[in-house]
Amino acid sequence: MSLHPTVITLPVAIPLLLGAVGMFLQFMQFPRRLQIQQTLVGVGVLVNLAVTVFLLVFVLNGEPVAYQMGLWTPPFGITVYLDALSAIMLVMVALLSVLIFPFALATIDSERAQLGFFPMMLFLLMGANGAFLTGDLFNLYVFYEVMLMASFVLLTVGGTPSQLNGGIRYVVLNLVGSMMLLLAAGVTYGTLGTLNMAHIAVRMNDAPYLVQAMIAGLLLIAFGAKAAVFPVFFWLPSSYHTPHPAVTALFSGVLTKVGMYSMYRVFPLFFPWLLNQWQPLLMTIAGLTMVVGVLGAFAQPTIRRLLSFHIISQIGYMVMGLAVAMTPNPYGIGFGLALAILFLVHNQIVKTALLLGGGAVELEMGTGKLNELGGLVRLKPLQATVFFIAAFSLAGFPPTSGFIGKLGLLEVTFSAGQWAIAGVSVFVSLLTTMSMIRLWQYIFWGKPHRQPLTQRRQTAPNYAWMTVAPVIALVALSLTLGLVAQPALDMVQTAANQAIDRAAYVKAVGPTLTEQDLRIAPPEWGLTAASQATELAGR
Amino acid sequence: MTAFMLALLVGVLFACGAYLVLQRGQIKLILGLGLFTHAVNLALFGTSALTRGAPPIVPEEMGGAPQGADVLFASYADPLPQALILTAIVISFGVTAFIVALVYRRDALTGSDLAPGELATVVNTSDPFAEFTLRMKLPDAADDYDILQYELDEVYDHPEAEREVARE
Amino acid sequence: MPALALSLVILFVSAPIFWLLKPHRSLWFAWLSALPPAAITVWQVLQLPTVAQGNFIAERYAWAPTLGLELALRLDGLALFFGLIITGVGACIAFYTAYYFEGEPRQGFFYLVLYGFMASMLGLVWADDLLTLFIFWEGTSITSYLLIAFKSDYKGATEGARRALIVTTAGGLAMLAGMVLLGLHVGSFNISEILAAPDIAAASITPVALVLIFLGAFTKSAQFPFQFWLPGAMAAPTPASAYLHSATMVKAGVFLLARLHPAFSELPLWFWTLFLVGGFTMVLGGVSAIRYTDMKALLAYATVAVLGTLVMLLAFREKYAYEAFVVTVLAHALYKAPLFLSAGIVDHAMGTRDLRRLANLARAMPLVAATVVLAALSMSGVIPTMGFLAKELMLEQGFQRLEHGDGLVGGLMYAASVLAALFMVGAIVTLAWEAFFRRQADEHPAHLHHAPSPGFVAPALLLTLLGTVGAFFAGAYENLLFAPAIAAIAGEPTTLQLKLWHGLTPVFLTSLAAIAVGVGVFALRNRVRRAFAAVPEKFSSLAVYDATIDAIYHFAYRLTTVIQGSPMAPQVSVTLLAGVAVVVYALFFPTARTSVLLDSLEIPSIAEWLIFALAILGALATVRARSRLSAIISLGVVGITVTIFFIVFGAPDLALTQLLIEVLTVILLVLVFFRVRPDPFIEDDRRRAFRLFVAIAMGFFGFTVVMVNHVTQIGESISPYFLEKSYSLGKGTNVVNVILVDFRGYDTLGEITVLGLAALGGYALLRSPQIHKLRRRIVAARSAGEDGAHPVSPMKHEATEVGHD
Amino acid sequence: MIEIYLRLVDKILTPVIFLIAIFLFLRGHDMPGGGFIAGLVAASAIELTILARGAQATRDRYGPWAVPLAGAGLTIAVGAALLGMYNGGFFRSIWLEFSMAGEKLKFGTPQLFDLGVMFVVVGMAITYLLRLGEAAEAAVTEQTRLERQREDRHR
Repeated sequence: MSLHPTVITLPVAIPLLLGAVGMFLQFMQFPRRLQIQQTLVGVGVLVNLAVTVFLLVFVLNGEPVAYQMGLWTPPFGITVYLDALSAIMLVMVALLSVLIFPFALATIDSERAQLGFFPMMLFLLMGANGAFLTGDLFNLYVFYEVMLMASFVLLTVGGTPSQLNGGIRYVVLNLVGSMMLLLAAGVTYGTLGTLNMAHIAVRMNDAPYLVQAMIAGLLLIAFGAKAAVFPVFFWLPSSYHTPHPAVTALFSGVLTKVGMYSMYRVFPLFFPWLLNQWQPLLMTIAGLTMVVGVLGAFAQPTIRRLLSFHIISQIGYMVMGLAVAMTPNPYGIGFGLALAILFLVHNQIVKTALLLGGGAVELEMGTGKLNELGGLVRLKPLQATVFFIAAFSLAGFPPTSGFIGKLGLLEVTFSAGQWAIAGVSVFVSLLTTMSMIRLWQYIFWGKPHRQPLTQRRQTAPNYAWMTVAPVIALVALSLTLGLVAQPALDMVQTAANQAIDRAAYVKAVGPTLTEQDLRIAPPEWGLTAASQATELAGR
Repeated sequence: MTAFMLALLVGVLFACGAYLVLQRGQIKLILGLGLFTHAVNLALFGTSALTRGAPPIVPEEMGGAPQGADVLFASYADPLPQALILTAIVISFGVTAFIVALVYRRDALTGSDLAPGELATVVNTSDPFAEFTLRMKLPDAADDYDILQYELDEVYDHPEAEREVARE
Repeated sequence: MPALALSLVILFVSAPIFWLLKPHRSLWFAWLSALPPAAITVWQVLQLPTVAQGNFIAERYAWAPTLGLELALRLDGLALFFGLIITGVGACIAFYTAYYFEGEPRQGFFYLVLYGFMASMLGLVWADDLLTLFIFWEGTSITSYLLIAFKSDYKGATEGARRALIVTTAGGLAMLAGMVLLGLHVGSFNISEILAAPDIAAASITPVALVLIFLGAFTKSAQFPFQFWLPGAMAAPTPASAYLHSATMVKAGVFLLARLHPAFSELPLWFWTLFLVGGFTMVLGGVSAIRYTDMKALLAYATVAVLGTLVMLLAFREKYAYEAFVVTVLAHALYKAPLFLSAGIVDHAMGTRDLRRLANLARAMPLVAATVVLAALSMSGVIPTMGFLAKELMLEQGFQRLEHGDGLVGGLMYAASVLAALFMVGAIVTLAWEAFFRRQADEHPAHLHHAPSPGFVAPALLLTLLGTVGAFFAGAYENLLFAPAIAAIAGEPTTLQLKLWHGLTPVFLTSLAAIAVGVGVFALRNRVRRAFAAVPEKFSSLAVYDATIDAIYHFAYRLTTVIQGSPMAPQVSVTLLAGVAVVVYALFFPTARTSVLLDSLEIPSIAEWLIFALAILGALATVRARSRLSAIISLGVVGITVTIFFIVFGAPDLALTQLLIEVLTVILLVLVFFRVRPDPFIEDDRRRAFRLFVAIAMGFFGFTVVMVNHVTQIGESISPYFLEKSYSLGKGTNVVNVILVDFRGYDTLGEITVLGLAALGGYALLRSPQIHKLRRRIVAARSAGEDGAHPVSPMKHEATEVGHD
Repeated sequence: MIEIYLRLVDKILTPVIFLIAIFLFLRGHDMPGGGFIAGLVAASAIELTILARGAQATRDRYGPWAVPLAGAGLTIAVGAALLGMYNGGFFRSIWLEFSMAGEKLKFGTPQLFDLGVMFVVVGMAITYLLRLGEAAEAAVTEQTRLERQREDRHR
């Protein structure tokens, strides 16, 4: 089976084109523009899902695909690169957008809808997809900015004071993070003379440690700020609880995960040896992120504030997986990364389910304050059931995806000899359980304190189904991932192997690159993942 | 030497930007971010050798000249950082404009007929520009979700308000 | 035929089916509900002869082989023994439930969770894989959580459920870690393989793993100091208490220890931990049972005592201990479940189960009274019940130790057993007497709502009869039922011969004496109760647990306030300082060329010096400016100098763009800033030093980044390509523009998307009529809040209400 | 008085600036200029009108076609990139060259793309300038309303 490589640009092109049309309509004051926009977005997310699923299937069966924008010769033009890792991310984000769309359709108030909420969803999607696909460092910065700008607008649309306050923090802290990314790209160009990731990977071998450390450190800050790791996560809890619940759900599934994806992409590719060398640092970051996040959740009085802190806590697990990615262990090199990816996918599913479920509660009850809620299990048995499963999936109970992720990470960190972080992760898992129980009991058990808002206008005729069905689907997915774990594990293992296989990346991006083009003979070429392991052990 | 001066300039811009950003106040924040932008752009400009004059406009007859690309590179300014900076400048402009709008709206909503002390109860998520004390109470009150959200719905779900929005 | 998996599937599937059938409609569902567990019981009974010959049934299903995760089931003697109790008692409980929840609409839900629990429990004891065991283990935790909080709007129930889940999950997670350690060491999670692994007991990892696994077992089996969750769990409906919290789930920990017994019991760590913890728990539970007037609480503490006994017995590697263990497990299931069920019947009929309000029930419900008396006899260890057999064997174990010169262990064990036993006798006699036989209640006597029907009592009576009369026929099944189980615990085949009557041995006499003294305790019960009431609350492990949880919440609140409650400035400076830290770190690794700071580029001209100076002055002026206008103008000056800089160094496109954008930015700022509140001017700002520090650090950061760029060049730039191919391939002579729209047009596409989004965002934010309308709303909301319509709750209140878990 | 001068300047200068913008755009591929710069120049022309006539009047004059330019430009730019698919892939340029009266003329998708860029820049800048200008005007109205209220209360 062959495929014209330009197809891999479609996940960017489709949302962008439809979004641009939606934006045009937005400014045109076209009658019935809202309906047209909604149709556009509906079509957009569905087509995007179809395309990304197709791409994932294709990539899993074959080699990574690279496309050169404008067909320029590799290190000069912008490369777009698709492998299993990026395809998994694409599919996940596409899936989440498909599921959040009906929720948004049902719950979004007319004000926000009128102000261009729906096209903005497509732009967020486009920004994330672009970041997943790009093979160029500066281009990564550009797509980060696209994603951020879309999220700025989504965050502030509606413009209540709390949104604005959270929005300012969000904007400023993220801008500073982006600045670091831009500087990293600048330093890379200034010292290595190139921006193409494959090319950087080749040249990074010969860079002095000074340059490597600087680029790696700046990238770590930039991606860390996006992924909300300790100590640069402040923007997340300040802002995630302020916008419309659909927006929060969308953010949790997309934004921080792009930051994590970038780490998974860039670190094994540019400086795999640093993953070992900086392991204590990464472990410390991971542990503190977990602990501080979950303790933050303990102190929160409302549903979405609490869940926001859990996002941070779970990011810690993903960093933990990355930190052991290059540590030799019985499961094979890169297994930590595979599990980190699995955990990421699990987290996207479950966290979105929780935020949608909790968001629906907030919308229906008119408050997210835990001590004003209660007794909903009688009122909303179905919502309660799915929320329960999602909550315990987040806490890592079998047989959900959370258990597989937790168990796998535990096994791989133990087998890599990282006892301390494994212990912390187990402890945090307990704290997560406590926190989830607290959330669950405050919302669904006890005596009801107030009645649902009856006068609230429900914008869609089948409001109930449109809010619950996405959560059901996500929970079913989490259970499926847990019960049918092996295919998922195989998939993430493929993804991780491709992500750490630098030679394959370079080969896929630049089959026509001659050594003269690359200027420096790449010593890494021809190395397989296994032989990298022995080499790394030596470093 | 010029590079040294450039580095010094970038350093000063960063320092001033940081000083402004860390000050309490929304206007200083924007000005500080503006200085950051200049600093980053100049830093990007410093990634290539500084060439006086000689803008990268290569006449037709020079393109693909036999003397080779390296000679061209020596005689013209490096075009790639320029393109990158141009992109960065425009992105920064978009972001700055957005922040300006954000600050404006925030100020208009919570502005002049409320004293700053009263603000705390209305705008009850912690104010990003609050006093620089580390021991602030976390959420002075819980979310204003139920107060403001439904106020908002009430305002905007009103048919006449909708018409108003649509008319704009 | 995959019989084991099929059995589990039957239970799992019948759960939702039963729920959908709405079983509260008719009592006939009692029979139907007992059917699945009864069928599995029968099947298991049929397997007894096969298993007794040392055969076993094993099934393995791959799940996630990469992680070593599989569903491995194995029916050996121990699994069968426990399995029979689970399904046998389960069938009785299912039958009983239909009567207990007669007409209750949520009966179906109860069955749903009950079957789910039953399947998990069965899977747990059948598991032949540590991870499989853990999965079912967590299954029992979750289902028990739901069962305890069945009355979810009753605070006691939800609190008890939460406590139970937190404690068992904490232990479970520790256990998981221990299991993973063990499994990684052996290279397999399969229990048979781990037990068969050579030198596993001597491995360096074993002590750590064992302690972690102990934590799991002890929390689940309510051993000291984790016993406090069990009485709280009595908020569950009685069928659940009887089933989970006496007959089955709490024995999961004991079961796990029995499972691992063959491999690890030779370790001193094993012996002493189990002996001491089990022994202490036994005494603690036994002694404190009598203090409670709630029938279920009393029984719960008696259960704690038995669980302690079982753990203590597992410390030994001797025959009597094994025998005592298996007999105690069975006997306990057969007398404690009926006692609970009877308590439930009393509760159901009288509306209370508080002993102080009950009296003389034997007349109203003779069948229940008979059940209780029989069960109490077994529990007290009166000959000829199974309880007697159990106690006899245990004392025999202690006596053997004494005889063989191990005075410390034997004596301790003997004394502890006797102490626990006599108090338990006192407690159970109290329960039977006060509720059923005395004439007068202490206070507010309860009245009979309606007498229990025979069907309601039947399951309890059946179990009791098995536990009393069954002892006579022990010879008929001891080698079918007990011996294979003992073989699994001991790790070697065995036969046994149980005798009800040993003659007047010292052990028998001790046992008699204990009963006699126990009756004495019963006589003094009120004094004992008063003595207990004098013990301060804060010594209980429950108080310790609550204090721990409170401390965690308090710490979390403090930490979060410091970390997240701060304004934006320190948060920004964290990111900035992180960048500085990176640069500083990198500078610790100088390269050969780093020392060449001032390279050969020619000296700047006067004009360039001026540009630099002007830019620096402009930047400083922006910081120092007193008025907003001058600040904006200063920023503009910086922009203009940057523009000139671009012109000088050959970037006309940049210069033009920069200039125009500078103009537009200034216009935007001017348009906005004169209607925005001015920034407060703080005269005495104590954070100034910190700001200055961050600023200087950032200056260093910027300087270094540029210098590093300048002095380190690894590879040649890709730029010449653009200069060369701009015209021939890009059809344009302005290389920058060609790069923007062609070579790197994709970047530009992203960039204009950002601009478009900014337009949309500005459009959304800046609709003035809405702003003013909303503002009026906010002011109104605020004044309403002052009137108390929207009370803005202070955080102090939040902390006590929400944070206090 | 100042306003009259401004209007005069606006009347004369605005068309000139627009012409300059078009000129800058057209030569952008070969000489300094191009979509960004042309867009920004055009935006400053409109800003001049705002200064001279007020935001509301400017919206009446340019609004209906200037504001949607952001969306339209983005659509054009994506379209231009997508056209490349015809020639082998996303963003692949297509050039049409022919000579007319001795001059070599060339049209290509990069130029179309550049046009999109220009439109987006104009649309974005105009949105902000008009919005903020209007907001300023509305704030003045609101201020007078409040003052009138206060005066009423005093009486």
